[in-house]
Amino acid sequence: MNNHEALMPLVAEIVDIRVDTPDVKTFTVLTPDGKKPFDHMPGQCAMVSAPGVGEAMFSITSSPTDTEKMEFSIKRCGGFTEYLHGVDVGQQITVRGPYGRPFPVDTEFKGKNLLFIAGGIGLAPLRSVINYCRDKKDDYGKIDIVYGSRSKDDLVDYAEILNEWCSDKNVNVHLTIDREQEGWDGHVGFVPNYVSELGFDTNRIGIICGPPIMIKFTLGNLTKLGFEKTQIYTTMELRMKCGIGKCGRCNIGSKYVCKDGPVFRFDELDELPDEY
Amino acid sequence: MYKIKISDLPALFDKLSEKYDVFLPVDFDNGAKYKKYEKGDVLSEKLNTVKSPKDFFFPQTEDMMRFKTEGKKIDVIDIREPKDDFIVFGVTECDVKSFEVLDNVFLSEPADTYYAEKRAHGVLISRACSKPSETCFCKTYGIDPSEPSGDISTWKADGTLYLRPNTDKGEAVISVISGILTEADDDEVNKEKEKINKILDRLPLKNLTTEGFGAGKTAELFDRPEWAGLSQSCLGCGTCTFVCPTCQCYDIRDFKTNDGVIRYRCWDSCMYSEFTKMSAGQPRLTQKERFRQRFMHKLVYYPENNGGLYSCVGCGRCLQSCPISMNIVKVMKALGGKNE
Amino acid sequence: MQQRIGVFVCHCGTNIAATVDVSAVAAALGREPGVVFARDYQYMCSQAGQDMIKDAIKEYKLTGIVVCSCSPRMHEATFRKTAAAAGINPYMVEIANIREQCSWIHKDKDEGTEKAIILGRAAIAKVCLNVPLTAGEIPVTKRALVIGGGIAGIQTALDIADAGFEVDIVEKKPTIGGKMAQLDKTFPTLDCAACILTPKMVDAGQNEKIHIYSYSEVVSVGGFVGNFTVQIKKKARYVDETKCTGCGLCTEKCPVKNVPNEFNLGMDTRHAVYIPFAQAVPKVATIDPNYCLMLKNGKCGLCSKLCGAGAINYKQEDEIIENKYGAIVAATGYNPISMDKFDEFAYSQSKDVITSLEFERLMNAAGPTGGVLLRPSDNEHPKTIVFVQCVGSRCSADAGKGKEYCSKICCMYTAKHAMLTREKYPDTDVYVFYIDVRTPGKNFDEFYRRAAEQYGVHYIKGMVGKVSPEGKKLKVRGSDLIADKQLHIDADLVVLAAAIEPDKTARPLATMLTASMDTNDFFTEAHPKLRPVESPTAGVFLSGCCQGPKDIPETVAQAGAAASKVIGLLCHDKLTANPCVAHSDEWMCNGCSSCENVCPYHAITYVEKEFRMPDRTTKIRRVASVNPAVCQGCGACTVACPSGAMDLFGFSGKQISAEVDAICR
Amino acid sequence: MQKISRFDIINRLKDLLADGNVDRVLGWKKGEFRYDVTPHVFTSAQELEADFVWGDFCGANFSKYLIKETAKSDKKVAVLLKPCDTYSFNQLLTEHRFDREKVYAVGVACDGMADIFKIKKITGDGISDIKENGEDLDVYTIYDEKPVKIKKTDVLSERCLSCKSKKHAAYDELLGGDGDVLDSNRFDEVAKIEAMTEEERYAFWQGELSRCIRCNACRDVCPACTCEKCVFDNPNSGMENKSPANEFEEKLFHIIRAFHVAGRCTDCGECSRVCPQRIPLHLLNRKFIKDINAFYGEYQAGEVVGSRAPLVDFDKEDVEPKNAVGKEDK
Amino acid sequence: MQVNEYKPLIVAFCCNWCSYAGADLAGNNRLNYPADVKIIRVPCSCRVNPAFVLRAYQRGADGVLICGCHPGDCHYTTGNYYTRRRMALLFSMLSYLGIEKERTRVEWISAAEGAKFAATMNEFVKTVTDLGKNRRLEDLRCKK
Repeated sequence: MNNHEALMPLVAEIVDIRVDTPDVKTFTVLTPDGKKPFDHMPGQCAMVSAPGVGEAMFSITSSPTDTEKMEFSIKRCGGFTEYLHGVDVGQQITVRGPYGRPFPVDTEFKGKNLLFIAGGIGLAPLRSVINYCRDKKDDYGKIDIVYGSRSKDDLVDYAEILNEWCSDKNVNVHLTIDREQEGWDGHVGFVPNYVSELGFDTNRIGIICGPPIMIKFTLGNLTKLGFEKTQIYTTMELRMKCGIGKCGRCNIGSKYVCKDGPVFRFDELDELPDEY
Repeated sequence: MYKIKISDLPALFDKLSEKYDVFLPVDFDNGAKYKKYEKGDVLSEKLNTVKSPKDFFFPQTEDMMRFKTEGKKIDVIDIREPKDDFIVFGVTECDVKSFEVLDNVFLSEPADTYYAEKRAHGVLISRACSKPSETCFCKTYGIDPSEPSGDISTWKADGTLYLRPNTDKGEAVISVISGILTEADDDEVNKEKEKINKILDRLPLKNLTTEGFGAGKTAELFDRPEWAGLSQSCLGCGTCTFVCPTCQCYDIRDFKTNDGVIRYRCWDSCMYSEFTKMSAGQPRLTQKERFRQRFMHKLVYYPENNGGLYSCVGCGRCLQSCPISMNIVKVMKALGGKNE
Repeated sequence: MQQRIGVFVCHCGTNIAATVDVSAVAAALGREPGVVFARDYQYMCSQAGQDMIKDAIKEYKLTGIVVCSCSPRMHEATFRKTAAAAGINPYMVEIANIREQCSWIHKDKDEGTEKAIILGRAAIAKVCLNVPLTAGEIPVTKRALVIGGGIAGIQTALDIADAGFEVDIVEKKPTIGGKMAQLDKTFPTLDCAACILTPKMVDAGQNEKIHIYSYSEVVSVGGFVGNFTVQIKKKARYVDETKCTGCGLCTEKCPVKNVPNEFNLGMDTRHAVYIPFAQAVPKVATIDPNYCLMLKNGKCGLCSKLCGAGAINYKQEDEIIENKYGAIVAATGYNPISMDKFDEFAYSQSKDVITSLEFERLMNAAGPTGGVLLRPSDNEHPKTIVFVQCVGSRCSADAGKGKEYCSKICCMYTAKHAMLTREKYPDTDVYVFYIDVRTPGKNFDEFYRRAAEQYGVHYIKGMVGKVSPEGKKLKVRGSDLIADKQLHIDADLVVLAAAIEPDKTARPLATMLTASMDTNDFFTEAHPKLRPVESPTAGVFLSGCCQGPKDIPETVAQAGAAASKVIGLLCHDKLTANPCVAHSDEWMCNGCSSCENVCPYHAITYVEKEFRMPDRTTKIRRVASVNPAVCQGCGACTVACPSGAMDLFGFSGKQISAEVDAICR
Repeated sequence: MQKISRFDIINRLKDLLADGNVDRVLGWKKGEFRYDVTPHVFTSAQELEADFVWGDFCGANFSKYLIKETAKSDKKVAVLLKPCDTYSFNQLLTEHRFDREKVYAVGVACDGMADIFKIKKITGDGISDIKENGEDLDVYTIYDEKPVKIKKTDVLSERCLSCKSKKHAAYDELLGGDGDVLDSNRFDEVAKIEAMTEEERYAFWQGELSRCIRCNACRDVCPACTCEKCVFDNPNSGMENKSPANEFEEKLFHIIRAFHVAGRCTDCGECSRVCPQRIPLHLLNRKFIKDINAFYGEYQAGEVVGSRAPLVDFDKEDVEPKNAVGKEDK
Repeated sequence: MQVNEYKPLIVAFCCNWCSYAGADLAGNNRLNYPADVKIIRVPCSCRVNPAFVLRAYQRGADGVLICGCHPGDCHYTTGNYYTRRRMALLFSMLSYLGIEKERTRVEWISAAEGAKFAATMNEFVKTVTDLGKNRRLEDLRCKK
């Protein structure tokens, strides 16, 4: 937590808007004096708000290693996100955070091979970790990224994936799309099946993010490959309001997603009542 | 230990209100309610105020900040004014203990500065419960109403109010009024404690226990069939949560004024169907799940995170207020270990 | 969706700019959230102004526009078309009325400017919440109804029929023809009214496309433009129209002879079975049930025995006919006002004080005197006649009687009457008392001057104060304002130019048509200048004196204009519906029927529908459903609905609330 | 003392269950103390024997539960209805809120319900038992061996003091006989407030409504508040609001709520009964009822199924607002 | 210091067919009335939800007018009859709660009554000015 009131937001300015897919835009934000609003760890979130419009929790998608700026990739799905998708560069918003438990990049992940599995907008929360690990490649083993979307046009961060990730030596990117498409010569098929086809060994940590149904089947397929739930992580984003584990909205069992999450290991999730 | 004649209480309140904002329970036609002391106000004999004193520290509605926008620019304005010291007088022990519950939430890192500031400035003067109600069950949670805590403890006995400071804040208050207090020994107070303890033994809910609840009981309790029957008549209103001294769920909302936007927070209730609703769906679909959440939180989830402390203090307000008379006691009796 | 709003502030020449600092308004509104473009301009409604709007929409990718200008009742449609032409939805347009409701009523420029900004702000707040609306289509019944069979109605019907559409005339009297049939000559040409009217009546009667419901009334009107459902009560005339040949035998032989003849304004009598006049259309007898012996007490039956065609049917009953129409024309005409309140002219005291319309009948060859001018009291030739103009017209509002307006036709017909009298009876002295003589019209003033100068009619500027019958004479006391003296005239006949007023049936009809009326019960136009023959209610048109006093050529012209509007409407197979209609959020509807109860158009029905609930079960729920073609968008249901499930496109709760907020900011 | 005994009711209900006419009964369940009775769905004779109560604290109106209950199964549910409850029952039927065919309505005669708050005002806290003793209530407390004798009429709840009807507006069968529609004095309180000066009225309501904690108990218990989603919970209504942030919002909620139920409120009095702050909310609804009666002729919501509520009706000769306000008595 | 004369804020809901047209006619005839009156166009007076009236007060209005066609002349036949009932009850309730009853009003003004429109506004502004600022139904958060 930065030296700041937990609930008092900072003013930030949208300095760049990148159109990723027809319904995903990536916003770069800085404080009005041109600085990164605050530091964070991969997997942490921030509350982004436009006064009078709404406030919502989003994963910070830029890597902590990027000390210049902060980025959010946001999918348009009504309400506040609708607003954000309509603004121009120069629009100020407010941000507060960082919130939540990050991925254990400096503990459990250290020295391990990493397998990132994402579907659709699910790549956004993982991008921060991926880039963090890429930037500190000496601390980690091999990195595999399985990423799929409905179509080529729905792949988030496509340029970055092609230009940066794919050119990294210790990174293996496996892209797939749901259906055949003109101009696509890569893999076609759903992510969970692709994971099985690729047949990873269990000498790695799995990190999954995507639609619930994708997570469910991927988890199953990883288990079939011999993975334990203790070596698979995910991140959830739901109904958070205060961000600091007090307002009660994101409470599931004895956990608060905003404080105890959003990153959970699957064995931890098993302990929770099925209310998410 | 100090004492003052009950008949001299007005002088005490007058003196205190020179330095502090003093709030005390005063009888109204429709029940006791905390009120800022004004000359002539008389301390209520009622045990429970309808609304608990949590309102002083975690108000039902609290403006947090103001935003001004011009074009694309936003200005965030902290609208909090410096808080003066204030006294909440006559807090029963269950209500005092409710602050332990709230503190665990609001003061744990990162601290809620809105709450923290009020706690820093608020002085709790407790009182022993000489006349508990049939709805009282603080004993269940190990709370002793004859031995109240807070910054200052008070007992009423034989036309006299006995005061004992417990903290520095309490001492500071005593020093303001020391001129009208006299030193006293513990005898009368001990007698009063004994008297209270005898009464406690006659309370109808004296045998209620927390057996079967507490940390680690989620799996055991979550899918119990009794939930359906217990929750079937629940109206889904927020009465129990709003009268509860330990409930702390809140909502953050924006209000567009003629001059910018005010962001405020207000009490919310896990009993409301809207509470967990979001664009992606509603994880607690029926009143059964919402009802269960409230009691599981009080009796299992909260203790799990807070060293076994329950998020209920047995004040009995929900027993008195629930429109359909469903309450935590009925839940504990239906699901608990040794209750009946 | 974040809106991109353009604001266009119109100077309207100096109409707005004189009391509103338009550039300050544009500047202030330009700072409002959502506004990306704001400009002021001389005339927004001009081609150049509209082009400016179109260009801005394209250049700034506007999603909605606000025009601060005259009333939306003037140019909302114009700017909607402009918006549509530039590729945005026409319903993404809002008008801030800064002329009629701001610049024209305020004198202080600061005040006007401030108010204009606030009105603009409200419009911006509203347009930010506008949603694109698509108008639905409604079929058009290709048949028109004309209510009233006077010259206005006849001409309208003939013109509509001429264009090939079916048209029905409903006339409450047994024959069409109206007031014009009662006139003698017409000004300023002095041609015979009957000679020019009756051929049209015959045309109407014989036209295959025209159906005349004579002796009938409209009793209810439902539906809406293109789809009216009208109930017509055909009153029992006790004569089978299809059998009656109009031979007139019954009307001659009927033993009841003393019925006041309304066609001659009661100045002679008719029989209980009658044909109003020789050229009546339809030429069918009618039995007056108030006088017919057979109908009153079952004794007589003579007409039935006489009728070779067997057309008499004493058992006939009123009949309700229901028809569908695409358009309705009101042509309900006028009547002279009652003279009851004008005792000073002794109308009720002397038979020789008559109204101008009665004078028409006295001069008419088919009238009670066979066209010979005779005093009603003693059938003598009047030697001195006094015409009094403006009886009941141009009265002050606090006079407690009469009308404030000018009846428009009196000056001319009085000149006509005076001239004709002097021509036929040069020995008769004719005086005309007038306040002003108003003769704007082709050949009107020439006509009046001929009366005064060539025919020696004495025009006296002044009012008649009192008429008192004394013996066989009528003492007329008046003032001559030019000579500044009191006049006493011993007259034989006094003719009052009674003011004209809308027919009494117009008011209830207006209610049925949901058409609005002014305080004088004249129908109001959709726009007094630009849409003079349309009522504000879509599909209802106005023809003749029901809209305001007018003479025959004006009436015929308006009749043609109304007909052309009707034709224009009926030409369409489908109409574009008003998209500002109610809609119900089925998830929120609880099926209580409140909305259904208040809907004046029966546009809301309840349906049982299957819903997939959040817990994946299905549930049958009873929910309201709005028929957008029938809904007229009043909004009654939106307030009746306690759960807020009903809302109105174009005037949603959020939009109105936003306007309130903006105004109160 | 109620006219009909718990015993008689249970026997009849057991018969109904045994006959298979109904498979469950909506009735009152006993609580920890005498007075904390809970609405409950009983499914067996044993359950009825064990937990069913009938007495002076069975205030809850079950009509609204029928919406949820009838949707659960195709079998009939038996419901116990006091005379005042039957008006709500009819009003809900008028608004098509449940299927009459799925309900077996058992009317029970009612002698008025006691108000525990009034009892406690006399006895203080610490009630251990309350026994019905003829026209009296014997109230035992933990502080005294001997009971405090209270005349039931002294502690009758406010709504029962001005009971509008002992006659059931709807039932399939009656237990304990039927009564009459009463010439009640229920508008006296309203008239008293009307007679105050404007300032007094303002001060009165300001005082009452300032206590509101917006717990929504009044709304959620109200048989007329059956919206799928209340406008105050709906972000799209423009009225959404959760807390009594200030004096305005306190009033807004109660004015709009009263307006939404105007002409539909049967004056069952549940709103005031459940209010934890004991705000006399029924005086708002009753004001509308009184006005409706005065302006548009006597109307009792729920008296007849299918009657048209006054606010979705009109008369061409209706009084003008400016002639109506402040002249309710005329 | 300049003494600010109290200017009330009046919100007038006018039905499109009669009263709004009446207001236009008042403008056409250059009939003055104070700029304190701000008009919101609604299709029919029956579109006016009591919530709009309360909202106006919340936001700082000092008086609210609802103007419609004369009873019997409603463009939608019956809309204003419902308005009449709803507003009679609402106003009665407001008065019952001690809110000055003169602040809120229903007026029937036809399209032809431009003069009546102006006269009504003049008179109403005076009435509200005399009453002073709306204090009993204001939301302090909305104050500047």
